[in-house]
Amino acid sequence: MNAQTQITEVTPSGETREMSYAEAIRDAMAIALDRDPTVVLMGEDIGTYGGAFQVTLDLIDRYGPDRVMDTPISELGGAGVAVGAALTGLKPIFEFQFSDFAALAMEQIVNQAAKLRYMLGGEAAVPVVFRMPAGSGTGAAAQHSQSFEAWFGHVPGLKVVQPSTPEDAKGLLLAALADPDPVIVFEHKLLYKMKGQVPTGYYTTPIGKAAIRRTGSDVTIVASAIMVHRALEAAAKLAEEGIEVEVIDLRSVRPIDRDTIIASVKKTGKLLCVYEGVRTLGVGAEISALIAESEAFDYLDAPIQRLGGAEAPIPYNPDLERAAVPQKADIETVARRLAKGEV
Amino acid sequence: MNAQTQITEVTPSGETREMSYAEAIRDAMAIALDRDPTVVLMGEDIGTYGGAFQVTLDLIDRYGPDRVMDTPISELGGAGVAVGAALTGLKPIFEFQFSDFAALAMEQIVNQAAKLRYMLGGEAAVPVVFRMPAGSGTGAAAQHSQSFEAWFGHVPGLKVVQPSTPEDAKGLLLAALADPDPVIVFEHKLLYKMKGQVPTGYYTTPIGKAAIRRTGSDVTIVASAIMVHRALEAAAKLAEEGIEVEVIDLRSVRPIDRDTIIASVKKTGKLLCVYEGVRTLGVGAEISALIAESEAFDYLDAPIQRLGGAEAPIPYNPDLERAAVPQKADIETVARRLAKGEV
Amino acid sequence: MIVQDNIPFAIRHFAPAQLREALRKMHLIRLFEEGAEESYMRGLIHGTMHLSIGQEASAVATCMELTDADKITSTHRGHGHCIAKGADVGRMFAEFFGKETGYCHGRGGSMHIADVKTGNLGANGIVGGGLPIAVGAALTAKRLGRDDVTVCFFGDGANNEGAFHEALNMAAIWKLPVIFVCENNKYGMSTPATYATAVPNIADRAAAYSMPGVTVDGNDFSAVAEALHIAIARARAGEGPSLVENLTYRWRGHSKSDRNRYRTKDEIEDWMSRDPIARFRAELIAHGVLDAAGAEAVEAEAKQAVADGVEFAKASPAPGIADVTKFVHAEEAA
Amino acid sequence: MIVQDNIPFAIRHFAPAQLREALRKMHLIRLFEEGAEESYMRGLIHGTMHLSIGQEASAVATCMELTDADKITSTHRGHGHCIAKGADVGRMFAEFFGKETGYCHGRGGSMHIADVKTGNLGANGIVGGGLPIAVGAALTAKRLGRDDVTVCFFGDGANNEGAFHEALNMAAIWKLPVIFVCENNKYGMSTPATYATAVPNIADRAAAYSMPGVTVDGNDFSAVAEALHIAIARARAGEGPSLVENLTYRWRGHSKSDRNRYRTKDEIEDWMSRDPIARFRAELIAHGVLDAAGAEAVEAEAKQAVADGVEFAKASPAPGIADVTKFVHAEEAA
Ligand SMILES: Cc1ncc(C[n+]2csc(CCOP(=O)(O)OP(=O)(O)O)c2C)c(N)n1
Ligand SMILES: Cc1ncc(C[n+]2csc(CCOP(=O)(O)OP(=O)(O)O)c2C)c(N)n1
Ligand SMILES: [Mg+2]
Ligand SMILES: [Mg+2]
Repeated sequence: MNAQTQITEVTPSGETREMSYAEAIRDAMAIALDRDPTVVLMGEDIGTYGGAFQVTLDLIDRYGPDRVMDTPISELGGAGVAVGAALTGLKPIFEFQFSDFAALAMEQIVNQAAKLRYMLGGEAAVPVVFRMPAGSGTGAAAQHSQSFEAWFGHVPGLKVVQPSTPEDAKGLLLAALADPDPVIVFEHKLLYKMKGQVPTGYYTTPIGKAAIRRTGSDVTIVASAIMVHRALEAAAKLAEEGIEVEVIDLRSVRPIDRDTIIASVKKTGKLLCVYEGVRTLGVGAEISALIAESEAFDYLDAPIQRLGGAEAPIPYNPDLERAAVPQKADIETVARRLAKGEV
Repeated sequence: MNAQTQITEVTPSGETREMSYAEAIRDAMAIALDRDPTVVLMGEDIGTYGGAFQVTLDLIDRYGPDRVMDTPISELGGAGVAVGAALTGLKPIFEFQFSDFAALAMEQIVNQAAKLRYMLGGEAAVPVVFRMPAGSGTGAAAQHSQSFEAWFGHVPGLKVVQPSTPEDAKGLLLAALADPDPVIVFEHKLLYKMKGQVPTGYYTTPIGKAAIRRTGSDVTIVASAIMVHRALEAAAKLAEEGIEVEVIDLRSVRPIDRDTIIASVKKTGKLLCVYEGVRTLGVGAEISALIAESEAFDYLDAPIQRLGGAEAPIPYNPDLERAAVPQKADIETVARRLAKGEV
Repeated sequence: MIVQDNIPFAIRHFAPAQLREALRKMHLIRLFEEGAEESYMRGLIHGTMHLSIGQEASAVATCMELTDADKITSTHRGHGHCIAKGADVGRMFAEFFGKETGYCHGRGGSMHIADVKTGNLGANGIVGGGLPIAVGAALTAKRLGRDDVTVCFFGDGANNEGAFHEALNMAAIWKLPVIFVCENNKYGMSTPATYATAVPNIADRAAAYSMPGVTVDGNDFSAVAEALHIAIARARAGEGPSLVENLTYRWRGHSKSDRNRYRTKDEIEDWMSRDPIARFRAELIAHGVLDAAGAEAVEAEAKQAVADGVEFAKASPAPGIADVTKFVHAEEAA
Repeated sequence: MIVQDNIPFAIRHFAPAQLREALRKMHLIRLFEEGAEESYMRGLIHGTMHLSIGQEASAVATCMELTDADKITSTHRGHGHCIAKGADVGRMFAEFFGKETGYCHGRGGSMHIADVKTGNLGANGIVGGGLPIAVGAALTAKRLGRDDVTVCFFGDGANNEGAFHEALNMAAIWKLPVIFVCENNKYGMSTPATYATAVPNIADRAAAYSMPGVTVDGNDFSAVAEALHIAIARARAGEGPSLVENLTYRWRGHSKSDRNRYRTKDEIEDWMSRDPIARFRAELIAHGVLDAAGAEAVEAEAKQAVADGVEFAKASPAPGIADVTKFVHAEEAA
């Protein structure tokens, strides 16, 4: 392949098309591969197999094995190769087959990618994207179902996003790629099949901005990833009872959109954080803390509530598995009690 | 070596002796090696070298290389060997040379050690202890100065402690070893030389209990590791101004001693969390959140304050390095403003 | 012992009852996995699973000389190892059905199937996860002066994990009683070993750890048993670890979601024609260990065990959701 | 070229000016590190550092044929690599003194010293951390159709990290232009390679990745240069990676806190008698590249550079503490 570093511009068409979350991610990757010859995809079985969740699907047929590279089962090394490539001129998108396996690569992601620019006093950049299929609900048990966004959210030098819709899945991935620094994208496995209208062509969704998915005046729910949908369902149900819930889709764990959350809590006076990761030291802890230290504190009418994952590994048995993470009914119950002043 | 599985009882003498934090840890290990033939120490350069921080010092001379095992520079594998050994009858104490290198071993600690009992439905146990020298202040820059306690605190199946005194360093290590489940012990590098009175003989300090290091009625400070000492210094200073600060030494990140913290905040109405780890999603986020959701919420007279590490890797330059984590003056300032109702 | 060259090692070395039991276990593995497949189709099992159909000789021959005191660490493709090591298929089905009577009380499922009492320290959802754990188990045996050995199963894909390197190196420098058994079924998921691994045979890598490495036909029961016999003797004698590579093939897809775009029909059929069970069975008959009727009876026994196992599992109670945090910590420490 | 057997490769291969420059760099490394040691004693440098005194031939000869377009990844013991690759000692001292004019603007210090413009992607505080990064750099060159190569320095201790295995395997299967240069100084901190590594020579492990591996006298400038010449040619020709092992020795302790309980005085003195700089210098004089006065002049030049460097560093401004979060992200994205 020849050196060719300019970026081909693709004009957004202004049109939308129905796509699944997985398709939207694939669309983003295809656009990226088209417009920028330095973009490469790396990961285990992302070629012929199409990825464990069929996200890359046929990209290898369209772009060939030099742009869509199957890596050996070497997460630390693979991530490190991506870091080294990013440091020297490529823009790799590295797929972990399951985000749980990133536990093998924390060294390269956290000690290297996140810190290189800083340690080198701004003389280096690591524009790499790590894609992480995350979350429970597939019966894959404790080592294939974790939600590690809080770990990465704790690491300066990284950006961490959790798209909850096909549109954001595409726009945030393209934003991640455009970002000069390393970005971690958490994709929720149960969302891959979810459909939605997605703009065609190139666009980016800004990293660090939450989205208000439903407005309401009684309770603020800040939810992330699949919990956004469960929160919206709960909110719809509560609306029938006259309880108006504002649902904020966090979208970005690092940086967190303080302003949007604070403004909402100032309006409602009540906050419920809903997230799938383990409750203790999960994303909801940070959201609660940032409100409790902010000017919104004085507006709080009730204790801040958190619904997070159980203090347990994800179990295999399907009923236990469901019990281990917040479900619509749990959200409904807590939001209702909060609205009614029962907590 | 012969199989010999009974534990020799060592009676606590009721006496104390002045020891440094490092000596206290060494004393705990020597006692453990004496009383239980299944205890082994593992780690890089813990033998002849005596450990990077001279914590194991001469233990190899006293117990030989079968009990004090130098491991190759293989953190993932070494931690995994410790897990496998614990699963089958040994009680390993595995020293990471710097806690930063645990980033290489998250797989074995989090995916294996923390989950094995659960995944196997209670049919297995992993009584391993991981010792982690942590924290900044030694001029060792970004890859040798991190504070990862929030990561491990987020993981069910682990227990995580942070002793701040020689007495606790010994007692918590012995408690960790007596615990049937994996325990992570964060030792702060700047504390190794700190001296204090330490009971001689065998004793354990319960995991999961905070310690009130100073009582006060105006402000509660929950601090961990070295921050306990900085908070105490700040409190002493503020006492001269008539501000009475209660200083709680968190000691255990997982489980967290909710009761002690809640009781204190109910008394003072004001909470400041001080920790060295990165502010966002650090230990203080959890403490803030647990108060904001508890019955102590109604007693809060001011927003909950957090002082944590800067949103940056730890820099090399000494002035920058100091600026990157809370110092006594920072604590003093925030606690004063909190006490005076200025936040 | 007089070596009779035309008689395979296994026939010479093991008593007829042992060989019969080996055949029974091979059938049991095959039938268990077929039963699991069917149960999956019928919605009794959720999640995913990785079938080892076609690899039965590797599992059973490897475990042939192991006692319950000996340990194994297994993989995501671990049903065969589990049965070979002596597990009860009823409790295995119960686990797959998520029941309280399962080996992991319904918490683990296929990917964490274990049977600590028979020395199976567990399947592992992390490729390569069991490698250092096996070394740790061997360290325990050595430190406590026991003579048990640990067999560490892993795949060709796993051999490219850093854990492989670190584990083999430590086992070697400490001369630990562990045998690394690579089940090279030519693919790690969809990725050919010829692409992902820089050496032709995984066993070639043994030299990097100064340990013996041997590649055998993993569908030849006797060849595997003989390689393990040598490696186990070496381990028990305190001479250290070995690497044995069993060349084999999985007939099914990688997991339940495999579209199988990376293997040809021809290749699969070729390997199916080398069925390790049929081959072993014929060998036993040829050497007079069993007659055809005896072999039928063995298979029937296995069939019955599977049928009984499914019934046991179906009839077993599921855990209550209130117990979601049970087993996170030891009861007394909870 | 007519090979004259009695003339060392380096003398045959390089122009006198290049050889003179190599000697200068070797002196510069030695003097720089002695200067750093002194500055440390005088409290101008905090933290710790790892000196490579005694290993200068390995650093300089390895980088002999590299251009600024070629990359290196370095280690915690990286001052020599940095200077060999072309860095300015003034900016290095400034970095060690924590100054804004330092290569890392005072944020990195000794353990992260880097000079991206001369192709040095940085020292690394994580043992083995640079191994996969080097492979990534080589991947970039290959994908972008450039012919630059990457040299990956690592120590004997690092070779037992999983990252070593994963990196070498990927470099091999993708035939990437990377040369793995192991500086085997017999110890990883206090741990002898003979204890920690299951093979006698690190280069023996090259076979596990089907790549050439060679062990050379790392204190023999010419031997190292020749091994690299072959490996670099192979890399530039698209034939893939190589492993070169330079046997050498560090005269100083591992770091500033080493009590040196694991090496004998005899061993250290024996190695000091094999000073790579004196050896190379004598060689240059013997082959008429320089005369004694010329060599003195080279050394004097290096001395002056060090003295000037210290002054530059001392006079440089420190970063302001308000900038503690500067450089976490790109300015425009901050
Ligand atoms: C660390 C890790 N990486 C990736 C995976 C996903 N995965 C599960 S099995 C598998 C292939 C393993 O190949 P191999 O070791 O040859 O075993 P086989 O499946 O062929 O029996 C992969 C990539 C995983 N479970 N763990
Ligand atoms: C992952 C990791 N483990 C351990 C250390 C601590 N450490 C720093 S240098 C070193 C020894 C490295 O030995 P070697 O690779 O031979 O390099 P040398 O110091 O001999 O040049 C160790 C153990 C580290 N920095 N990183
Ligand atoms: Mg395989
Ligand atoms: Mg060394």
